Amino acid sequence: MVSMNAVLLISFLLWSVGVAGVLIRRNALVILMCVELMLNAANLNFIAFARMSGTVHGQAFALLVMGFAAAEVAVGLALVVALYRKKGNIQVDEINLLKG
Amino acid sequence: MQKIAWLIPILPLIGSAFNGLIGKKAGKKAVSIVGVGTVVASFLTALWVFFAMKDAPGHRLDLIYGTWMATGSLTVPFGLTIDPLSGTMMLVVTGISALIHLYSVGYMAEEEGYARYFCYLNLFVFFMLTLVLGNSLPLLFVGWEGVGLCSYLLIGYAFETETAPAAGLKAFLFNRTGDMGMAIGMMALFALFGTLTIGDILNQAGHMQAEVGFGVLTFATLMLFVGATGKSAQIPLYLWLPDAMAGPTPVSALIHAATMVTSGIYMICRLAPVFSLTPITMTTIAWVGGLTALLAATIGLVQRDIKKVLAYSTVSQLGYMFLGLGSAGFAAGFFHVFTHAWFKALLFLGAGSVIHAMHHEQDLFRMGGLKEKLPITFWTMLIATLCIMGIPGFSGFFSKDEILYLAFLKSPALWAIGLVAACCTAFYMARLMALAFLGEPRDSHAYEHAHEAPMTMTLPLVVLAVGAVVAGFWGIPKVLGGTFAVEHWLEPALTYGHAEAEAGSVHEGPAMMLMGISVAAAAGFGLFGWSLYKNGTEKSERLAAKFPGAHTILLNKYFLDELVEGYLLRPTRWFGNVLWKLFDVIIIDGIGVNLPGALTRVAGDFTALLQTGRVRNYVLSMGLGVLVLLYIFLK
Amino acid sequence: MFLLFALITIIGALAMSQQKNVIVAGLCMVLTFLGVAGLFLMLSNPVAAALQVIVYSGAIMVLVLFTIMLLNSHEEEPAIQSRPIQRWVGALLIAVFGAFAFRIVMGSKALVDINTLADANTAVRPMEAMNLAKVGEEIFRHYLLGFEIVGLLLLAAMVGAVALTKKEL
Amino acid sequence: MLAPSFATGLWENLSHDIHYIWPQILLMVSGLLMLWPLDSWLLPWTKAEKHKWAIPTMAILLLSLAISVYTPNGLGFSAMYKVDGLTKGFQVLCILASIFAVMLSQKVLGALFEHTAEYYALILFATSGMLFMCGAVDLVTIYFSIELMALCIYILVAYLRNQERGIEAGMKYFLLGAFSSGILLYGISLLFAATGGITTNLTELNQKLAVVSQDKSLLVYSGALMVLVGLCFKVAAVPFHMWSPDVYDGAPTPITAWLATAPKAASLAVFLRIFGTGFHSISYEWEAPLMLIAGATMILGNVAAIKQQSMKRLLAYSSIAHVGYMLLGVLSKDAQAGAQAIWLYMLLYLFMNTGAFAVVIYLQGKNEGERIEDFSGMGKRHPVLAFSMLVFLLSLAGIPPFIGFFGKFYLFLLAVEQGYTTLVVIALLTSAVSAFYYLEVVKQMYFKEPAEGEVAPMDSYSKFLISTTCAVVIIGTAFGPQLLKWTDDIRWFEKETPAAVMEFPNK
Repeated sequence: MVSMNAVLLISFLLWSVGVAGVLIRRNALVILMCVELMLNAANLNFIAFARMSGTVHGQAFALLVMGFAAAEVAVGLALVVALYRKKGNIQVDEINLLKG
Repeated sequence: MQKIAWLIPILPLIGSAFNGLIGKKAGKKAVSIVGVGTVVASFLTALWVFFAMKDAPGHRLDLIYGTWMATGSLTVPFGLTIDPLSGTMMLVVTGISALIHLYSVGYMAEEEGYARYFCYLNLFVFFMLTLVLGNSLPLLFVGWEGVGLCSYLLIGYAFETETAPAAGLKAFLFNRTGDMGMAIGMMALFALFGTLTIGDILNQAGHMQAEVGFGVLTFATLMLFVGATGKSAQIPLYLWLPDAMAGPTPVSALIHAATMVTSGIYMICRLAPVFSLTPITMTTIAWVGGLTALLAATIGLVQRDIKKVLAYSTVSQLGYMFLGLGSAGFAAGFFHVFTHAWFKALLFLGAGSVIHAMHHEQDLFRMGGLKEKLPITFWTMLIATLCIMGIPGFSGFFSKDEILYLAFLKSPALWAIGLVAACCTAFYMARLMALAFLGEPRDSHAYEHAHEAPMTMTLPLVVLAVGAVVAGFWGIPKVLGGTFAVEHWLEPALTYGHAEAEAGSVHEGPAMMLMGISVAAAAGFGLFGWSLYKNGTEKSERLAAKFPGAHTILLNKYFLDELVEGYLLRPTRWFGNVLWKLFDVIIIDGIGVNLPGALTRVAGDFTALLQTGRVRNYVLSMGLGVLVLLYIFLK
Repeated sequence: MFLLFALITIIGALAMSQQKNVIVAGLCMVLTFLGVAGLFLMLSNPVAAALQVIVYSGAIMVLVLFTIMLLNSHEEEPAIQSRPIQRWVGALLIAVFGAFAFRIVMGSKALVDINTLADANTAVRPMEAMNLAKVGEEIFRHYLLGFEIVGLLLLAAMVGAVALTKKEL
Repeated sequence: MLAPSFATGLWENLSHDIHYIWPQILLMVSGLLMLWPLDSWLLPWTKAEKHKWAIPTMAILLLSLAISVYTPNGLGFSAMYKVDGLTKGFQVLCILASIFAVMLSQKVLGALFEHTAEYYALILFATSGMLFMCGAVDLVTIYFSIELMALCIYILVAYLRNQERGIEAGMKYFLLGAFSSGILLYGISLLFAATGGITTNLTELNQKLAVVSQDKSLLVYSGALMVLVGLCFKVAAVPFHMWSPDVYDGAPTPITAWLATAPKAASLAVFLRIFGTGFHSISYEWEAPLMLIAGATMILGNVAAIKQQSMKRLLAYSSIAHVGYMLLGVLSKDAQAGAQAIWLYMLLYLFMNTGAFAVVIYLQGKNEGERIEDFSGMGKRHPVLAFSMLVFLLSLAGIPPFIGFFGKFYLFLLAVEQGYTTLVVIALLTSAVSAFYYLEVVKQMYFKEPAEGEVAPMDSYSKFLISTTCAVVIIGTAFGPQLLKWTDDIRWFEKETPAAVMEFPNK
């Protein structure tokens, strides 16, 4: 027995944890992972509500999101590597050349 | 055939394009010919169109050249309107421009950026004519902002000097502030009437009842008035005008005395049927105008720079015009625009001639005795001075007196303010003339080299002087047996075909008495100023030693001077100085210019502080943004 | 079972976001992904569950962990945050979001139990387990354009990643 | 059994609708071909002559421009993609912006020896993403096309990997962009949930959301809000703008010029799709926040620009402010007029902005142009260039004779008509403030003594760009209002046709 309210609650909590992680973490990689959490939370919603309505729409969307997540991680990691080569670390607080 | 009216604004534009693009290569001669020629041609065309308009039914030509903007609910035609109001203004603008262009040929002869100067000046004429002739508010607005832009460019023309660029920027920003009001007013009118064509708005306004209390219409007209205060240098936006004197003198004469600064008055006259629906706005206009007239006149008493005196005098005269408008005397206000254009342009050009002769010396206290050296300048300026003093027979008298009379009908307090301002005007003008032309030369070196200006400069002076005398006879008040013809002439434009009670033209009761008082006061103060400054103090002392018999009289006179100096002039001067300090230095430079600057700078610093460059702070700001939006949703 | 997976997911996520050691955080992340896959299963969607395991836990996390190793940047973050305000405001934000989530869930009474009945607006269809064929068909029929765009997106990401990381152009 | 018929079904499905997306396909395929390693013998230039990629790139973009204009109107791909006036109009803007970006790139890339096929291919991919955005009418296509564009841009921002600033900017943009995309996607999922898990199609959503029961209104609230936030991030509206000054500052200058126009045009098209028509039935939910955002954007963009010393940052803040004005058009209840106003504004902004950046890039060739002081005395050193810059700046400030005025005028007038008087007052006030910082540059150019240094020669691309844009801004002054009339004839939004879902032959 799965209550939609419960699913919604879990997905929202997952999303909030992702947001919080982006807010408080300083390692670019961890921030990237937290963003993945946010995407996962959305996926949970898609799957659950597709299930509820009995259609496949949401599922297909969720699968495409997975594909997109992979692409995003690839770009993110490439940027992290480039940054690391240039600066020697990946702490986001040290990205501060540009301001004002 | 009247359709060729489009040539009137386009000709100066062609001149401007020529001077701007190939002027430098073409040489000064070609620039002069094109620059002056196009404006003269424009004047001749204007003259022709003017007479065509006079013959047209209803004294009105509506020339539509096509649709300018058309979309959805908004249709703005592209066209010109020539009626008595815009026709007269058009003649004034092209006529005086032509003279001043001619004058500039002599005045600017040795300047480096000759072609650039004429390019800007021609461009200004184009925009001014767009403003005057445009048949829709957007077209008027294009001209409105365009003249501001040209004014900015021309003030900053001499960018080698320290003050000119700053003055240009100040003028532009003050103008922009006003223009914003203008834009808001325009939008409000659009919301109200659903059209931006001036004719349609006035037609609709003719069927409306006067607005009681503070409604949308009052808001709209007040906003338009804010625009007018910016362009026409009224409280609180007047301060750019004295600074604008950093520009070349012909520019001051054309833009900052005769034409651009009167566009605020012109705009209000153009929309007279709308403005007369809103009593609150009208009262505001009258008081702002009256107070500006007084304030500027008192400040004018203590200025030493010849152009600054004239600048404050312009502000003060503009105040008069608004006083007239606010007292429901649209015709009177516009009449003053008309006469003022002549004599103030003349004064400025005269001053320019003096400055030219004195090698760019502008301090009155270092002039003196120039009467012999510059006879033409002296006599023509004297005429203008008599005009602005309001001496009967000269043009200023007719228009000023009509305004004062209407102000009296509106409120005796306004009349009193106007009268005091008139006295101050008479005094400082007499002082200016006496200091510059009479007495001993105070700077003998410059005096030696002073000489009358070339023909291209004196000819405009003479023409303007004739105009200044004649202009007044167009509106001889009824009380003197005239018909105040100007009102009748402008009526189709001002009431827009809707019969209206003639508020200000019925002269009864105190009219004659008021006129007597104001003439006597003006003449008295004029003579007083004249006698006070005619000889300077050294001369009076020497005389006293030579003729002991006359000593008592002179002493008495001196005593009188002292008395007046101590009890009348000094407080007034002090007051003027205080006002000048208060408004110019503290309020405007301090609060008006620097405070917004400082505020925005602080705000800018604050935003820069927020822009830390740290990703997490940015995320936080996004989160907080979401929070605020959530709060709005859920409250 | 549902509760169990839910707990795994949330605890994994929390642990990940608090863990100082990056590698451990990555492993917690895998745990979370597995929990989500379990939730998918509970929603009778084995396809999504399988893909979740393959793509996320399998591909993405391995990639991330590789990068961590490669950069050798698994050192712990300093315990003391340079900007405590950030943390406090962040905490406040999370609290507010949490309250909001609670409100959503409590306010949405109409979201009925999935196994009893679908929403009244929706067509009532038999609740069968989703299968790969159906999803595939859906993707190539209804989601054709989306699929194409995602394909292009992967290509662009690949090109970009290569362009960014190769030493010499 | 299933396989062949499935394949033919797929093919038929594709060929049925493919004519809607020829421009995108052209861009994708040519981008791919550029990356083809065989180019060395296929094409007659060596590695050192890679800059010649610019010419085919521009040719391809021009071709796709032509194709997109002649694409037939209609709805395709299971009601996920629509071609109508809005699509075509904004596609034209995006492609034009990309062409300008390629032209602007020549000088910068040439100086750094960074000419590569990848650079151009990524621009082409990003452009095709934008083209998809312009026509997307389903949250699925909207989301993925946004991400396609964004991913390419992250890389292009960090493209000059030897410059620390560029990589930092790219990293920053990426992290914040991924975060906002998480928000956007979650918002979409909540809206999807609110309809009971039925649809992501904008038209259907609009109908469904209108009748959502009271209990679920919170879902709709938060879903619409998150979508709004995600889009506001893309157009850099306050308070989701923080990335933009830093990224604009750090990115290669041609990319900055591109960022200020093309992605914004595409995102505004999406804005119009979602909020202009899509969520009309729930406009009460997002109207107030959007008003707030628009007001804050206008104020902050203009105020923050005042104290900027760097020209790129100044233009970045000014672009934020311009977006604030354009959001007024999104608020318009008359979507037709709103789309028209925004399109016009964006078109004019495209020219003014590109011109200004071209001048900055020209100065950068001599290692200046970054700071406003670098412009001092330009009126004497390089009168033609200074005059062009004057025209661009005055036009950006919206001073009447120049074309920027008409865009603003029409936008503000529309907003007044729709009753957003307060916002228009704010807009007018802030645009008066904007004169401060634009004129500051003018003051530097004309009223300050020139700095030392000789005049560098101009490359032909810069010459062409500056003269063209300047000519457009000046000549447009005369014809600007006519544009309104022409755009009136464009039917920005076609009438909705019922969503046709293709059936497979074997069903």
